[in-house]
Amino acid sequence: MSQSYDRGTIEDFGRWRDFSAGMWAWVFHKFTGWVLIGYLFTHIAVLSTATAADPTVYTNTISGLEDLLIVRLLEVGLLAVAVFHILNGIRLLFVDLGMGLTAQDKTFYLSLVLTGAIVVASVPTFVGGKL
Amino acid sequence: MSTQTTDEDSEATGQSDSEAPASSPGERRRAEKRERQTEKARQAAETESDEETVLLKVFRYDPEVEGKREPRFDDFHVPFYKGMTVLDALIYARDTYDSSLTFRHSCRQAICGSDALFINGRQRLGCKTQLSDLDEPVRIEPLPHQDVVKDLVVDMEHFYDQMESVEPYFDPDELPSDDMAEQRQSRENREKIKMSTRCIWCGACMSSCNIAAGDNQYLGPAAINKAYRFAMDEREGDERKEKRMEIMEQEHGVWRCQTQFSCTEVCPKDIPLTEHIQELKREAVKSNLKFW
Amino acid sequence: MYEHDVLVVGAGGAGLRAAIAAHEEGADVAMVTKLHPVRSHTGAAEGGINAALHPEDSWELHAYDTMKGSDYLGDAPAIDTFAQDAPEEVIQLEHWGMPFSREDDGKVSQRPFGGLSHPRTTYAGAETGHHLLHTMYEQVVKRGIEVYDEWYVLDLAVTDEDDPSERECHGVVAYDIQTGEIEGFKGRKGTILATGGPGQVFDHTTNAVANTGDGPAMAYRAGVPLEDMEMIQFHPTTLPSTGVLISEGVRGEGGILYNAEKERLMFEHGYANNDGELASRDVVSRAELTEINAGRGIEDEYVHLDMRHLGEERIIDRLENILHLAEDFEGVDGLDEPMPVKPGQHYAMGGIEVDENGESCISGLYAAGECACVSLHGANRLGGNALPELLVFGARAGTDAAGADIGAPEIETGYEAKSEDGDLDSPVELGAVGGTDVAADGGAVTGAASTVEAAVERARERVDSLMDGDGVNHAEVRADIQETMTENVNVFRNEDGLKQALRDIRGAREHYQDVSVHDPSRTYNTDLIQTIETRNIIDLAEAITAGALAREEFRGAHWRQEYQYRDDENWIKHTMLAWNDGDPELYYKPVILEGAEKTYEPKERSY
Amino acid sequence: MAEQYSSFQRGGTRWVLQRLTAVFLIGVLAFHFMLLHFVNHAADITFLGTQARMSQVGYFATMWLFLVTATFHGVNGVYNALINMGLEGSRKRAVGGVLALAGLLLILQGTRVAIAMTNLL
Ligand SMILES: Cc1cc2nc3c(=O)[nH]c(=O)nc-3n(C[C@H](O)[C@H](O)[C@H](O)COP(=O)(O)OP(=O)(O)OC[C@H]3O[C@@H](n4cnc5c(N)ncnc54)[C@H](O)[C@@H]3O)c2cc1C
Ligand code: HEM
Ligand code: SF4
Ligand code: F3S
Ligand code: FES
Repeated sequence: MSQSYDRGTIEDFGRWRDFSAGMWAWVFHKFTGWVLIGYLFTHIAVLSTATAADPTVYTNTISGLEDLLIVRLLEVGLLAVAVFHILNGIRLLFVDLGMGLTAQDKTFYLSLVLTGAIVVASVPTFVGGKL
Repeated sequence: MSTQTTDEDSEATGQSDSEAPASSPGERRRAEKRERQTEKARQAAETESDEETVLLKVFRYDPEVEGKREPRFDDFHVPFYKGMTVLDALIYARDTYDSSLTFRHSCRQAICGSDALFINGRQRLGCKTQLSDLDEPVRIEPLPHQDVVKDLVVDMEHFYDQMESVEPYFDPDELPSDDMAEQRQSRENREKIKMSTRCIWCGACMSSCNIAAGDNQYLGPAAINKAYRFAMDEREGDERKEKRMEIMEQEHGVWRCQTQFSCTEVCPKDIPLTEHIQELKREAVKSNLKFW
Repeated sequence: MYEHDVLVVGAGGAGLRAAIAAHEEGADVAMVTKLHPVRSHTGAAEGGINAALHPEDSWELHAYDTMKGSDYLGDAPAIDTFAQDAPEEVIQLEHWGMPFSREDDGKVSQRPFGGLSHPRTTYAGAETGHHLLHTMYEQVVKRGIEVYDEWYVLDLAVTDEDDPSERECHGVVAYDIQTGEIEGFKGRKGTILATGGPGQVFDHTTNAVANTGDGPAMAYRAGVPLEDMEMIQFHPTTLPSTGVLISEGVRGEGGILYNAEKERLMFEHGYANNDGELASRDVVSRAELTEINAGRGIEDEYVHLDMRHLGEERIIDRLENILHLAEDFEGVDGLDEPMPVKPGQHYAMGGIEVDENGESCISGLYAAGECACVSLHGANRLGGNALPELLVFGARAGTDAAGADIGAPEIETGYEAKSEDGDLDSPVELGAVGGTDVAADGGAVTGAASTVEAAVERARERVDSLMDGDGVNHAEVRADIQETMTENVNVFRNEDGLKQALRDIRGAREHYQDVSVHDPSRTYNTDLIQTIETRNIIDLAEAITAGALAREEFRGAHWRQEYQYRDDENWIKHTMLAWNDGDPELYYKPVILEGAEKTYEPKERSY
Repeated sequence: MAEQYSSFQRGGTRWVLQRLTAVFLIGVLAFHFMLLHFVNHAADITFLGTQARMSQVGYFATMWLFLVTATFHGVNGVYNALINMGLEGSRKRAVGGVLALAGLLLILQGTRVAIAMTNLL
């Protein structure tokens, strides 16, 4: 509420500590969604090299990027973001169908745990291979 | 844990400059009075020093009163007894230490919905919250995301406006022709709307919802639940239901809900708000599919 | 100054019903209420609404039960009107969408209740009052009736003729709690008081903190007599620590009372051999206290109410909120253990004297609901009879105030109705400290607007002087009153105690001369509001105690140690107390036992 | 897409589409990740490989739909998030317009890229 009396630090900070599971899920979903759409734009930009006359530009750009450790790490991050967004997205789809509402907090924690597990399991594939 | 004084230190730091020279006679009087109260409390503390007390940290603000214009927290040490609620503690603090401590309350039994407060980081009814269930110190603030009128009192006008904007009244397509005949309602249908009819307009849900905080026009969980109560009541008939759905489907209606569940979690009447909102979303989609 | 045709002070069940009725007569209605309507204490009612809906039931039976329940202190015209109109009102509520509990065929359910010869209590779970209040507020919203919420009515604007019956009420003065503004409200056609019960006179009560009896106190000081104030109902089943009510519905469904020796006390000690737990409230309350005083109470304080044998399904279906109440306010799980209960102040049968149309002796001043006394409940109210009263007499007051003709009343009001002077053996002077406390304008002004303006002026002065001093905190005074009332004017009363109470009240009244408000703010100053309420509490406490001392018999809720019998010879009459400009006067008026169909014969009230 | 963002809108069309695209995306996104990180290691991507895949009509169609749904889903999601923060009136229309335009451009460019990846031209 914009015209709220400004309760200063009381209102601005400190509230997040009081967030409950559903609110965190919302925050994370939002964050991951934004990262994903941001990535989509970047991704298309990178892939645009394919429109160059010389096909090696595309190949070189991709492998050039993949040669950087930072890019591979970022990709792991992307995976984490995507996996969480997917799992929580599935959770939300169930919520929309009115299923499992009473377990909404548990399914959120489950999404987190699963995301963690999948990401850890994928690290070798993502980071591994010749740089 | 043996004193019952209003904690002078924290009060002094909270309002150090405004406290110093008591300018008007009124203020001097109040300063003296505070002194007397502290003295009284100190004496009480001496005689019953083995008694258990609870520390309350209470949000204070008054737009008119010197020294309270800057929001601050006051400390109150309140003697504890088994079964004491947050409201009991506030009443004790007000009647014993500071009669200007302001909060709404009336029924003391979770039915009037006046005393929804932000207690230890959560919206709760003061009268329905046992002190023994809380960690100390007990931090008591007015409901977040609402204008503070004074101390713990917030402006409920916006909440009432939202409640009333969903046409919250029974309005059947038709009534029995016989004046003395009741409309029939199945037990199942009554059961279906039962939870939704329990709302006491406390505003806890609305205050807990981040979406309502961001979008002032969002109807909010309580108003949507109110609409649900009528839309699902079989006595009203299909025509009315359709009109109700139109209200629900507007831009700032059900679609704004992002299923944060905090409304459901804080509702003192255990109304499954998120469930009701979601059901209305599906209803809306279903009724629109017909035209596709 | 705000102006409307009809002003309704208070937005509980009675106020809302009155506003709707007046609105339906085409009047421009406004409600002025210190709490937002849905916060009114009507919302706390649990058990139900009595109305003879069943084909086998009849309004005559309902009237008969009510008269018997009143211990023959109810007025037949009021009782008959009530029983006749109640079914229609309940159906009306249903048409407004009230979510009543239902039978298999979809009809409204009815359950048995204490003192009723037929199961005629309609209900909505165990939260009937909540639904009634919200259903009616919804209708008020639908009709767009103006509501001034969080406006505290300070005083009535009444002209100042010597004889109260010649006075006229032109409106009220109210204080906007949010801003501190004091304004006049002119009621062109009528002003209806619907301010609810005076429970805060006692400290162990089922009433809300806002139930301070403002309406009766204001009307009293304006010259309307208070009727049967000694008749205070104590509810037998309230939770010991808070006073929160455990509905009679529990006993209606079959809940049983046990003492510490696990005896079913109502039968085993012969308090009510036929009806047992369902005997009327006064009987059960006294039974419990007698057990407790005889040392058969649990922890010397309470008895047990057990509903476990009803089975979880039935309890959850019909009494679910009782489980929550016991859990939240007493920490007891009603499915697992019996609930501790003891008697607590619950309801005031007496109040502002009005006729069946809701009008008092001051023309234009009406009252309805718990603050009024049409004399429907007499010496004892039956469970489930207050909510229909709000509907029936709320509607009648609203309709009449709006100017519609609903017939001339049979009940007389004011001094004209006096049959006998009273003589009170009070140990102290009653009424205002230092002689007179003139309610109105001293006869100086005439005309509606100037009456209201003069009242506003007086209110402003009063508030200023309260805000100005540096005196005692009203909370001390209030606590003193509550203490002595609970100690001396409780279920069991005797002369010494009552006199002591009068002395204590006098002391408190003198003490009150020194109160002042310590919060200097005009914004949401609850300190100020409560200080003013405390004055009302003092006036009512005194009226209750004076009535109790005057009535030398045992009738209904009023038990006197010295007079252990109902004295029909001398006491089938109402105790009336008139403020008399600060020098209260006691007198009596006859009870009307001739009803529309028959004359009621006082019978022994056995259950 | 522009009229989807008109100021008043009844019915939860965008809401349903957000869910439907989500369901679709679960499948394709998983497939996409699998194919390009596990089956074919990301570092080993070459234009020829891409071209081979993209020249299959089914794969091309899937990827193009992936692009469109993901764009709708993402842009609509961002739009929603912004209205949730209480965007109103002309600011809201402006944001809607910019987002719609961005989405459109993304799809256009994406389509150009996709076509360039095939051996059709
Ligand atoms: C716990 C409990 C359970 C009950 N259960 C039943 C039951 O099952 N069946 C039954 O028939 N009866 C029951 N009763 C009795 C019945 O509920 C009450 O008698 C009835 O609700 C009173 O309604 P009312 O409209 O007169 O007053 P209330 O509902 O108390 O309303 C009073 C109104 O007056 C306003 N007001 C007061 N003072 C002022 C002022 N100075 N200025 C402005 N506004 C003012 C308040 O804001 C409020 O809106 C129960 C009572 C209690 C306490
Ligand atoms: C793969 C499966 C995906 C699923 C199941 C999914 C699910 C969802 C759901 C259900 C929402 C709506 C949340 C709400 O309105 O309450 C959402 C929001 C969103 N999604 Fe996805 N999504 C997926 C993929 C993507 C992709 C690929 C992108 C990026 C292009 C994306 C970007 C977004 C954005 C930006 C939001 C809005 C977030 C916000 O509220 O701020 N999503 N997603
Ligand atoms: S829905 Fe629950 S939390 Fe919200 S106002 Fe109603 S009772 Fe309070
Ligand atoms: S907290 Fe808000 S987002 Fe929805 S589920 Fe409740 S209304
Ligand atoms: S005081 Fe009424 S809800 Fe808490």
